[in-house]
Amino acid sequence: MYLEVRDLVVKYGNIEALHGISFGVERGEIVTLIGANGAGKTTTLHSIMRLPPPEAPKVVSGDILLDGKSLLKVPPHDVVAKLHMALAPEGRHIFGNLTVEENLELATYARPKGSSVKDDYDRVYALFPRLAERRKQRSEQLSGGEQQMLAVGRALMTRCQFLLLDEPSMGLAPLLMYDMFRALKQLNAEGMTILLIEQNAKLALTFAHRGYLLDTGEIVTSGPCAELMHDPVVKKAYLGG
Amino acid sequence: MEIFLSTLVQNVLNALQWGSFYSLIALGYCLVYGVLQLINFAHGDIFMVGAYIAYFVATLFLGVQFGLIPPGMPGWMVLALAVPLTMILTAMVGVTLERVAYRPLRRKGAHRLYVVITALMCGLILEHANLALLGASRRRFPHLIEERLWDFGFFSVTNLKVMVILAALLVFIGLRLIVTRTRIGMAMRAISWDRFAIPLMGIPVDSVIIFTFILGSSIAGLGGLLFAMSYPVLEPYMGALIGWKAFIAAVVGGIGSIRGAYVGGFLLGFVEIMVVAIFPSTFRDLISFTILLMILSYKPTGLFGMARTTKI
Amino acid sequence: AGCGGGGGEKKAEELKSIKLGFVIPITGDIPKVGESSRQAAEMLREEIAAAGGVEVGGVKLPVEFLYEDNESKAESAVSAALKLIEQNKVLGIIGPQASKQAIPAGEVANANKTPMISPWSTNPATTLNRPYVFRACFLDPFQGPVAAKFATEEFGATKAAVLFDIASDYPKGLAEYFKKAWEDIHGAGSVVAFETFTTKDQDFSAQLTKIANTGADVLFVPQYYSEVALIVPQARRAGFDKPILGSDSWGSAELMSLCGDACRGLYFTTHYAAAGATGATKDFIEKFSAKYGYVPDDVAALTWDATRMMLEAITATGGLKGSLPEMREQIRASLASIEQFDGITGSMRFDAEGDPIKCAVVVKISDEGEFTFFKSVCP
Amino acid sequence: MIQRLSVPLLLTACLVIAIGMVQGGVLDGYAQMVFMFVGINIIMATSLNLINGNMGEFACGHAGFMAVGAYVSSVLTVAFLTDSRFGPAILPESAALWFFPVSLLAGAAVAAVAGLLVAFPSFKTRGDYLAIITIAASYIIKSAIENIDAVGGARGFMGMSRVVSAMNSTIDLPWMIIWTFGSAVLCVFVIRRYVSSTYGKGVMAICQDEVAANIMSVNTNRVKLVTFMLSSGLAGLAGGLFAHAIGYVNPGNFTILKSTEAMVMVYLGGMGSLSGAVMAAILITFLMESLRFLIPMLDTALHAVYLLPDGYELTQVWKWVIIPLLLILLMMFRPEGIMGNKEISDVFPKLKKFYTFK
Amino acid sequence: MALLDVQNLTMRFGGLTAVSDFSCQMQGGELMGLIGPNGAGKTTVFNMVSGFYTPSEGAIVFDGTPTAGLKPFQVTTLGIARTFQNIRLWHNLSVLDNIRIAQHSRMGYSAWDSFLRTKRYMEAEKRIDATALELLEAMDLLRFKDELPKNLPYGLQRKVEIARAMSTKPKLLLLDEPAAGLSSSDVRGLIELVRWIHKNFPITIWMIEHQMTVVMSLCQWIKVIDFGRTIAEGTPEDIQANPVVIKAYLGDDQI
Ligand SMILES: Nc1ncnc2c1ncn2[C@@H]1O[C@H](COP(=O)(O)OP(=O)(O)OP(=O)(O)O)[C@@H](O)[C@H]1O
Ligand SMILES: Nc1ncnc2c1ncn2[C@@H]1O[C@H](COP(=O)(O)OP(=O)(O)OP(=O)(O)O)[C@@H](O)[C@H]1O
Ligand SMILES: [Mg+2]
Ligand SMILES: [Mg+2]
Repeated sequence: MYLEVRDLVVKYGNIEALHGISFGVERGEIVTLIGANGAGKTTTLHSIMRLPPPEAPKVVSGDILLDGKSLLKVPPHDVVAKLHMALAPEGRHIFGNLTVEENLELATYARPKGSSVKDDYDRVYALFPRLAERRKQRSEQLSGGEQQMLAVGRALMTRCQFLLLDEPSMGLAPLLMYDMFRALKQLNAEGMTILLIEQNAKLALTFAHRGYLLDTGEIVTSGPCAELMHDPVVKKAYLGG
Repeated sequence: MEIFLSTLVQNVLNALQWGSFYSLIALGYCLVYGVLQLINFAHGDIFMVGAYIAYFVATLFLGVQFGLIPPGMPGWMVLALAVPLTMILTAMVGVTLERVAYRPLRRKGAHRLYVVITALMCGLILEHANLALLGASRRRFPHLIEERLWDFGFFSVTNLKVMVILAALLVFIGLRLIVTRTRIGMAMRAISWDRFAIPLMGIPVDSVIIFTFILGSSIAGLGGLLFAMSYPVLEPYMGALIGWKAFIAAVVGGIGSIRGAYVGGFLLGFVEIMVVAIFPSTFRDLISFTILLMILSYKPTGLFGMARTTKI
Repeated sequence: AGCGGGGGEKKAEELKSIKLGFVIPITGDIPKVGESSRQAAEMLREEIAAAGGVEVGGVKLPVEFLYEDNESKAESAVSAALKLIEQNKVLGIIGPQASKQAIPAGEVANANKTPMISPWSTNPATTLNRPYVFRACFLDPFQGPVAAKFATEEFGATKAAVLFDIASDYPKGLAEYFKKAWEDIHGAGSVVAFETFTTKDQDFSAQLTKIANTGADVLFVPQYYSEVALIVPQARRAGFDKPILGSDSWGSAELMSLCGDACRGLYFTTHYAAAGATGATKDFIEKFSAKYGYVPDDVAALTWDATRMMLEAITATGGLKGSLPEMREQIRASLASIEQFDGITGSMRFDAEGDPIKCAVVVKISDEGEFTFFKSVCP
Repeated sequence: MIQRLSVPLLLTACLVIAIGMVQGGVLDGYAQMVFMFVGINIIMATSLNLINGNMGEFACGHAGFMAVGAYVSSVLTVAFLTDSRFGPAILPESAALWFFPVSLLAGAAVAAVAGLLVAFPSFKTRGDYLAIITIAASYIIKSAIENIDAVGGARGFMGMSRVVSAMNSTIDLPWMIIWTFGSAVLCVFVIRRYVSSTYGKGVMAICQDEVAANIMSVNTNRVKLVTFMLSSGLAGLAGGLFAHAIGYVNPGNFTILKSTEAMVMVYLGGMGSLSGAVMAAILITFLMESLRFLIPMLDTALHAVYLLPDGYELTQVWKWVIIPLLLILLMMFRPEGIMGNKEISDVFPKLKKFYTFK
Repeated sequence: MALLDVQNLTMRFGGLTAVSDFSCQMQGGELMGLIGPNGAGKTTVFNMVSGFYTPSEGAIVFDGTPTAGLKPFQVTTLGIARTFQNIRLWHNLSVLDNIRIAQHSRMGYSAWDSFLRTKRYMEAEKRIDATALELLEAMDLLRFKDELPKNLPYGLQRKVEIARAMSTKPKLLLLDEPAAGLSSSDVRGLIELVRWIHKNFPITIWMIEHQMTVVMSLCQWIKVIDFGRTIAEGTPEDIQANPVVIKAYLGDDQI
């Protein structure tokens, strides 16, 4: 297992948000977590990245392993800088007082400036031409969708091997959304591992290899997407079947 | 006419010197604010501590205190030693405050204004601890460089004035480069907007913050040293008022903007001096603060402050 | 008063010690004033203790001094005074020093019928219509003219400039009385510059540049020595090379250590001259310097005098009897009836308001930086 | 029934007891003064809380409005009731009884008008920029008073104590205690009513999202105007009481230090919590006074255990090291203030059964 | 007379033109959609209509009153309410208070009334409470009236925001991406809710949405804009078939 989550229990203050979930992601895989609002998907990702307090949820018990090594000891910025994981967070969290370009450059903080960075810019701008147009604009003024593009683009800039996406399609126009997913497929083919959270279950299940269904802090079903597609529970609740 | 002109030039020079001090302190405020949205009210007192540190360093090397070092070291050499030492030691004070007082609160997710109040309290502690430990007698800062007065016919400047003005300018340029050109500067700006996402960029938040405090406090230290040289009477409360004024200057310039802090400092200096020069000095505060109030009502985010346009 | 009523219980009591309260600015704008007062008082206490106490009605009683901080805030001064009066049941109060606190505190002391002596408050209002409140220093209305007269005679000056702190009432009052006196001598408009700043300012270049351009013959600076140490050098730098004249608030040894050479050769009016002093004054200064390592400033000297005055008055009662309020009344009476008190700041008598009538001394700062007696001016 | 009457009854009881204790000489002048300071600080804290707590602004110039109220009411009482620099008394002594409260209100009213100095800029300016405007405003007021020689300028203004004694001599009751108590209660009630009304809730809406508030039909400017005027008006009321309690005012009483005192109380109590502000005001006032007693004790104690060298005495200087230290520690333990943004009734829901506070 | 008459709106931000020459009319009672690629200018249009931005050019007339120069709260008082692309509830005020406050325009008492608890005040507050509770009841949010919005799941927050907009008693309701971030089940709920509102209130609804299921199943008429220009409009069927729209916006859902 590349990433392995072992019966993870997570609390916000004294509210328990995750009641011991376990799942894993293989190298080069695309895995998706689906579930209703408030199921605990974002919480799961935040626990994996272990963002600094007070925002971060508290991991009470259980363990998170990357290549068999526990993440719980590693400070979050090293998770990104040294272990090459990246998260495009829910709610975008772009740096509104920086320009689009600066936002992207910041994501390369841990790396020396150089040609590799240049390539990354090209890749992101190719994926989201709109950002190229807005390059010099203060990013707080971007439209909702543009901000979403920036959030995803920023995650890509970190040269990550493991990408975690929290509702990347939120607020994106259909056309662009499909383009983005195609691009992600491409990256995955090049060897990037992806853990995807997506409200649009149908889309997610067509996109990913395997899926987990999360409900109020518990994993109820899991399996290859092809199967989940036909799972009655999933059908009823999430595919509008 | 002649008189008037010379007075004017003289006052401009005075304003430049006085403004430089406001700027130096305002820059410190602005740095910390720009990163943490924290009005570090202790800054004025860190400035005071800086002055005292400078005093002890100077007297130590001049050999008039502690007797560790034999007298006779030339003033300029003492100064050359005092500048870096003062900056380092003052930086330590600033960082200590951050570590023991501010960070714990941040970790607990306290509202920023609680950190501001804590800063205020820290300021009080610095002042009165000084008062309690060193006693109420004021200290005289020794002469390090003998003052040279260059007379240009209808006006004159001292080498000290020039030194102060240059120092402020250099500090300003340096900071501006750091904040706008370097990645860490970019990170500093980013933190102020959204601390949550910083680690996601692989940036260690705390070390960036520490770096900020080192910068800010060491500048305060430098300011303290220069101030002590220009106004050589040290007392525990010397930082309080000038601190508040500098904060005002920073905000009028547009809080968070380096340029704003620098210009704001001089603006305040000019307003204060010129008002005295033109109007009866009795009305100084009345007039100068009215001017500031009007500036802010006219430009609600200060001179260079970026209006935070809410995009909905 | 706002806090009338209360007061000590009526039963007569045996007096075990003489308790005096000090309301002094230990923190706040002028901590040095508080420190000096305290040091002077402590020195006196130890002296008395060594002498076995103060003699009252045949018995020697130990003295007990209580120091309260007034943070140089009016409200704090009031509650401090009340605490001393009500809780500690002191016989009398020394202080507060600055008029800002002395006026309200005096109100309280008077309302609670407790004798109070302010060593340093020069504002007439402090003692006005207050039988229980006295002071040890002369008032602005006296010192102002003295300075004006001196400057006229000594420097033959006709045009004067004044620089003072408008937000602080001692300098403001003095400056205004000086202006008035000066214009009485030289006619209206003879005060060519009347410049101000506000407390805690450190840069006066603008004001001084202005003054230098008015061509005044003398500059009167009724400021605290710490400010003087900044003002005088800046004045010279601004190109003002005429004499600078000061007031009693210059009278601190620290002036020289702070101001350095710039202040040599200047004059100021005060209560006493340290250098060349004689008798009681001399050995007070020597003792003080020996104990605390610096020459006492006027606050110290005045506090010393005020306290001794209070104690002498107590002795003079020839034995305190009855309840606390009665004792306080007796002390007031004997204070009011003092004919002549020979303090180290000169000998003084008291007028109806409880203000001293004493001579002022003009001090010249010698080139060795000593405060030498120059001449003395009596009312 | 109990629910409706409990609070008024309790309050009147308190007042009666207090008066009784004063008349009986149980409460000496010092204690009375401390209680008056408590009352005054309660008014200052709660009124500032309206701006810094509920509206989430950062006003640091509250003392300025206090000064306005102090001077206006003092000048009125002194001019009308006593022979003063303004000429002979216009009203008889006995009039003090009714004229004093009137002058308090007058002071409050003028202070409220002075509040416009901040209110109007607040339409366009927010946050730390507004903070500066408040500071500027208070400096302007202070400096203006210093320049008015009719009220003594920097030398201060006095004569209020004669007004107070006039009241006492007419009917012998501790009038200052009564009025301070009354004003504090009034202040708390008014604020409580304001913030619990839909009108006043607009303030919280502005605090949390001004844009949304405006778009959701809240007339933000009007709400701000009213709130600032209310707050500064109450500060003026406090000022009037302060002036008469001490019997002397001086522009130097109303510096930024005074403002920060009020600020500290607000944040210690918890932003937006009325009961918190009240508690903090009481706590801090008592803390400040109690140190007069505690420090000497501490000194003897430390000497007893040889923690301090014999030569050294722990003086009042340490007061201002100890107080901030305590406050910092308090905030470490409760980073949201004593009460957070809750009220007592939220913390102890059971209490609701026994009282309504409206 | 048209309820909403928007004439040649143009919005420029420094260099870039977010909206150019946008016009549209609403008679009242419609349920209209506004779609377009990201950054096309949809939200900007809403911002101008709701009075948050003042258009660089063009005029907006609502119910016979030109809204030029009106402050947002005045526009809302006229009868235009909106929700936001990113939820903007007052997160530390209870749901009930959120609904109450949105009735400021119909409060009808002064600050003095609130200090003195006059009759006027009492009645007003009663009325406000009644309206609020009624609305919550009807939208089946009554259970959460004392909750803080920030503690509610995302789906409910969206719902509360709509309720808040409704409590201003609007004639025109603007919904900016109401379905964004909703899980499939919640999306279905939302569709029902909008239908219900449209049926039970005398109201016109105009919505921005990227989820075609929502737009196509709800809207009677759809406007498509790109780079601030109207590139197409028509019934859902036309739009889905329109090659321009497909090329610029819809794309083909192959991954
Ligand atoms: N900061 C927080 N404090 C307290 N509770 C929280 C916090 N964040 C989330 N929760 C609670 O934890 C649970 C899981 O929230 P989470 O955001 O992980 O759900 P989600 O699946 O991401 O929902 P969505 O699809 O809306 O993003 C929810 O019940 C939520 O109320
Ligand atoms: N205040 C502003 N300053 C500068 N540019 C702005 C501002 N507001 C919007 N823009 C620009 O105007 C364009 C339109 O923005 P708008 O938010 O209307 O897009 P949108 O149609 O809502 O897109 P989305 O579907 O992603 O929300 C965007 O490119 C944005 O960058
Ligand atoms: Mg989520
Ligand atoms: Mg939008």
